[in-house]
Amino acid sequence: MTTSSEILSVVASRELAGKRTVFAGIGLPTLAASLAHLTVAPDLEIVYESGVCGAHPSHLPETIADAVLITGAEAVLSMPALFGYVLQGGHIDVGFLGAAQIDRWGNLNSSVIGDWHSPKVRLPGSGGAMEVMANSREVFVVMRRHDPRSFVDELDFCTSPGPDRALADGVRPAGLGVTRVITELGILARSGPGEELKLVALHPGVTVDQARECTGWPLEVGGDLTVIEPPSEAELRLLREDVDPERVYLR
Amino acid sequence: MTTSSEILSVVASRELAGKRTVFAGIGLPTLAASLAHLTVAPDLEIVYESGVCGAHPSHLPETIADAVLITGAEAVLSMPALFGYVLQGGHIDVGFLGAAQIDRWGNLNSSVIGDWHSPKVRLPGSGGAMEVMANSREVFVVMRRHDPRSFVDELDFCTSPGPDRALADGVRPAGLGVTRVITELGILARSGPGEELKLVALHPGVTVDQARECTGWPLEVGGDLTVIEPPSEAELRLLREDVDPERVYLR
Amino acid sequence: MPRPGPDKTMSLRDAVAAFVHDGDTVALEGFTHLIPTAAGHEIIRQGRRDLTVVRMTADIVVDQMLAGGCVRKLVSSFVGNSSAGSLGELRRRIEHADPEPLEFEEYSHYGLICRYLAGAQRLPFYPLRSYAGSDLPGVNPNIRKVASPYGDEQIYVVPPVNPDVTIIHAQRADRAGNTQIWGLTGIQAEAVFAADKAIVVVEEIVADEVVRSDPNRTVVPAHAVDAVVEVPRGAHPSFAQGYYDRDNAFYRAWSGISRDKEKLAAWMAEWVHGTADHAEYVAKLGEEFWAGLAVGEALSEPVNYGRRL
Amino acid sequence: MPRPGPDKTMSLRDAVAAFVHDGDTVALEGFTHLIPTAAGHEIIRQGRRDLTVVRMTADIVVDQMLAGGCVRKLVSSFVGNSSAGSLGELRRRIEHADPEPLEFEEYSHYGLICRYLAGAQRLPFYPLRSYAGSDLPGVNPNIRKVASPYGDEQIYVVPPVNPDVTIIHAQRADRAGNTQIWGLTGIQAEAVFAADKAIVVVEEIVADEVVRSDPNRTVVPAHAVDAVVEVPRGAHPSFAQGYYDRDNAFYRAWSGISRDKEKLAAWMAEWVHGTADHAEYVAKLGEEFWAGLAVGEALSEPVNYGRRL
Repeated sequence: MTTSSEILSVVASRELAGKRTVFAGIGLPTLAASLAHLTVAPDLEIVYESGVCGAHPSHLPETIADAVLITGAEAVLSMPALFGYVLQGGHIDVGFLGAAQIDRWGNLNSSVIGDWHSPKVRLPGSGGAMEVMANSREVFVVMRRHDPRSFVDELDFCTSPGPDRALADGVRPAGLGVTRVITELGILARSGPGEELKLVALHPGVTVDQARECTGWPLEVGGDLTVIEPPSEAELRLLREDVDPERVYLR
Repeated sequence: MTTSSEILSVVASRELAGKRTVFAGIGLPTLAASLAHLTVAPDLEIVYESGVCGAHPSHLPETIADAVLITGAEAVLSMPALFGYVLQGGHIDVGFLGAAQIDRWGNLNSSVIGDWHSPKVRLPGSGGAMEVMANSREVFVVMRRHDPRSFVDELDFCTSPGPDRALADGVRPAGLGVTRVITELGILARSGPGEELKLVALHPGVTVDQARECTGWPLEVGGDLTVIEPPSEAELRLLREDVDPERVYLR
Repeated sequence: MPRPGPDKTMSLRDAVAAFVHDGDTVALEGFTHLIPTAAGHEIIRQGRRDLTVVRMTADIVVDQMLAGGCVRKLVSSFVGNSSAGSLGELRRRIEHADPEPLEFEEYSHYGLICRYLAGAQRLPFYPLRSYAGSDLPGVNPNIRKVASPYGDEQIYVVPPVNPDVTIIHAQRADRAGNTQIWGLTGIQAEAVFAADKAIVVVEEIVADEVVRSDPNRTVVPAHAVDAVVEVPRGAHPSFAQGYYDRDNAFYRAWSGISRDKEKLAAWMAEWVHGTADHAEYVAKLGEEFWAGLAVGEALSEPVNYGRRL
Repeated sequence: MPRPGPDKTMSLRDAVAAFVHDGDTVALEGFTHLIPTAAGHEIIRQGRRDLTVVRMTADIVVDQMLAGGCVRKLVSSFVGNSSAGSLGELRRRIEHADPEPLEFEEYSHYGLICRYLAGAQRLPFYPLRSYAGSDLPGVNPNIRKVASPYGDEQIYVVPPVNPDVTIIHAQRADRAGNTQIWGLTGIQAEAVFAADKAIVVVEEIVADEVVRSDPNRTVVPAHAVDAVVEVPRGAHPSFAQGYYDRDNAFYRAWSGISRDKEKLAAWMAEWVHGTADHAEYVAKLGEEFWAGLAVGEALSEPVNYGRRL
């Protein structure tokens, strides 16, 4: 049986075809990037927020700063070099982000549920998410849960703004913002500023109505709505045998 | 016989009493600092523009970037760290500078003789001199020749401005600017912004009139004009035997 | 000519007593790697109050300092227990002002990095391409905008941070304070240069010759350091590349410990207040425990710095 | 999982042909150490014209490129032959417009460093505490002022520089472009990150394992590099720490060579146009000459990166 983690990883990996650099956190994004490296993006390099470039880990890393990412890596950069030169300098093709809330323009909230000054839930905050959003050529979001609490009409707080909000604030954005949102139901997509996220693909058996019910804004459907090809034998074998043989993240 | 280089080095070394960090180029400034380290400033560290801190050279270095300064050094810093964190960050007690021209406020010209747009002589320019002036707690200038072509009423071009010019430009300076000018005739000094360089000491046998004739502005004499104590046996022995035994710079 | 630098070695107790005062702004840096935990615990033991703590990733050591009653204000860009869960005390302070409110000044990672960069360079502000359209400037008036003088562009800026004292952990230093780090070097150098005083805690103090055999490895030069303190295993539960691995089990356990006020108080009583110093904390964990975090050897190939013939 | 990076190795001829075009802005960096001389000579051999050359310390290689007729404009913070004298061709161009004028955009060292910092970080400007009261802003309108939004302070700023191509010399790199430098590292990383394309010339291309045994030694990561070129002794007359020493005699001789137009033309004809490539230039100098610049061994002590057991 194919798990939800496997499906999300495989679908995300396909979207990385031909990309060169990806900024990814540990978990589904690194699984997707590692699989893409073996399939559709042979030159893909994962850059980690900790400063590691070209890692060759002996074991599957548990954090973006795991010691096994450093030993044998091609380069380890300081924070000013990583955030200033690599990320803000425009060297990242695709940044992966997660969030507690996303809106139709791909703006993200990872700061608070409720009011910032007296929050119901205090979340971790930006970390480098704001920088990944502002500086990557495009951003992919992987959200396990697709429900109206996460896909909201209005964010409680905008931590990481997409290019539309940046423009409204008088700043020309460097990248396209969120272009792909990969969920348990399907894929939402937009090509850049001025566009809403639309439903462009569904997993087999999922209906448009289901996706709309699970989305907190009136979700539009793209003209070329497709059904997602299930993970192939080859993709699953690589993922299970080469990428995460101990099923640390494929749980 | 004591040479002019020996006298200037010894006199400059005495001014470094109790200092901790000095930014110095190769030649008289490093001789002075090395001698001071053996006499009046045991904790003195020379920081080089190239990025070397705590050098322990096997041979007398020929440039501020000499390979012998690097091997065995305590730290080698990148340019942004050296200029940004160490120098602009305010870690230098005394900066040594030279110049083609100096005026009564300690402003320096190392750019051009004549008009910048069509100079009679094109000099090397600022290098890091402007930064040394703007950021060191104080600046010492060693000038072999004391004559009206170098000690001018008005600079042809102000490369490295002292704090008075900075203030007039609306910027609060970090340091005192030039506080000591050590020449073949004596020592000019000022304690900081708002003050002119005054004659405060003469080498034995030099007169006030001589110093005035060799200075391109009406040179004032400090109330406590002293005669400089000639280099002692001990100072000369250290300089000749320990600091520059091959007399590379003591020519 | 040999020039032995001044000896700045001290005990951690003396260094904290000398350089960390009630009401100070204290930066503790180390991004996942080399977190100065031992120093945080010593600050708690000495009962410092009303501190402003600056730390990019406010994680377990910050939660412990909050529980120790040391902290009035937090300046940070990430408040969480890595990817392993929540910080119980921090969430109680922010969500319920329990037992008292916590002032929180929030940035993104690069925003706080730029504050250190401005601080280290004595700049009045530092520009960065973040914050445009974010709600953060609305809750943090320190995040402002400047117009570029080279066109019609606008850009956000942050002000410098200049801590009263910065504390970092490193693999090794000489007695004068020349500090060498390998693996992740993070923002340690800038945090030290931005500070008025700096304490460097190290796994080992080494002979001058060791440092001088590889001057490019020196991340912080001696003239920026005020105290050098040897505290082996002082970064636990984080790791020191080449010395010991990360205690992932403790990270996972922290959510459960800190969620419950009594459990947390008991943990603090046993492991911080109940130990005289970090050596006792290390001994209490036991050699069998440390064997589980031991790492093998992966040596760097030497490079030739050359010698004039 | 092993991931061999793409092979970016090229000959210097091919790299210059591919990435340096007439009219380009070309940064050549290396502060006394690791000056990319061989690349400068190849640009002359290929007859590039109307270049804007950016280089902090415009020294012998720049004087040679001027003599080669390659340069329309110079952006620099120091124009001189180290402490060993003058640059004859540069002075003729600036003082007498002979044989033609040279556009000169002048900065201080930190001013040009900050232009690279802004370029590497895609910032519209970078602030620094220099220039207040200097006559330089009066002759360089690119140096401007900004008011701090945190008080009444004003500060000078410089704009970014984004070269079409940056060329650096380094001790070693792997085939993918992970570049390692020890000794003086200067502004090389920032100059590469600021550029659209980057050529790294190295003393030796090494096995991936050599680079990976010490990732902190990597100053420029592969993703910022477009061409890797192996040219042993390619920094002469400057030096490569641990490989060969500086040719101080040549520095001292340059004033005399460049002061005299005919001598200079003869030198260029013999040593640049008269050699097919840098290997021929090196061979022409002769093994006896190189023995005089040889250096002995001073190896760094290895550090342990650790291995999970």
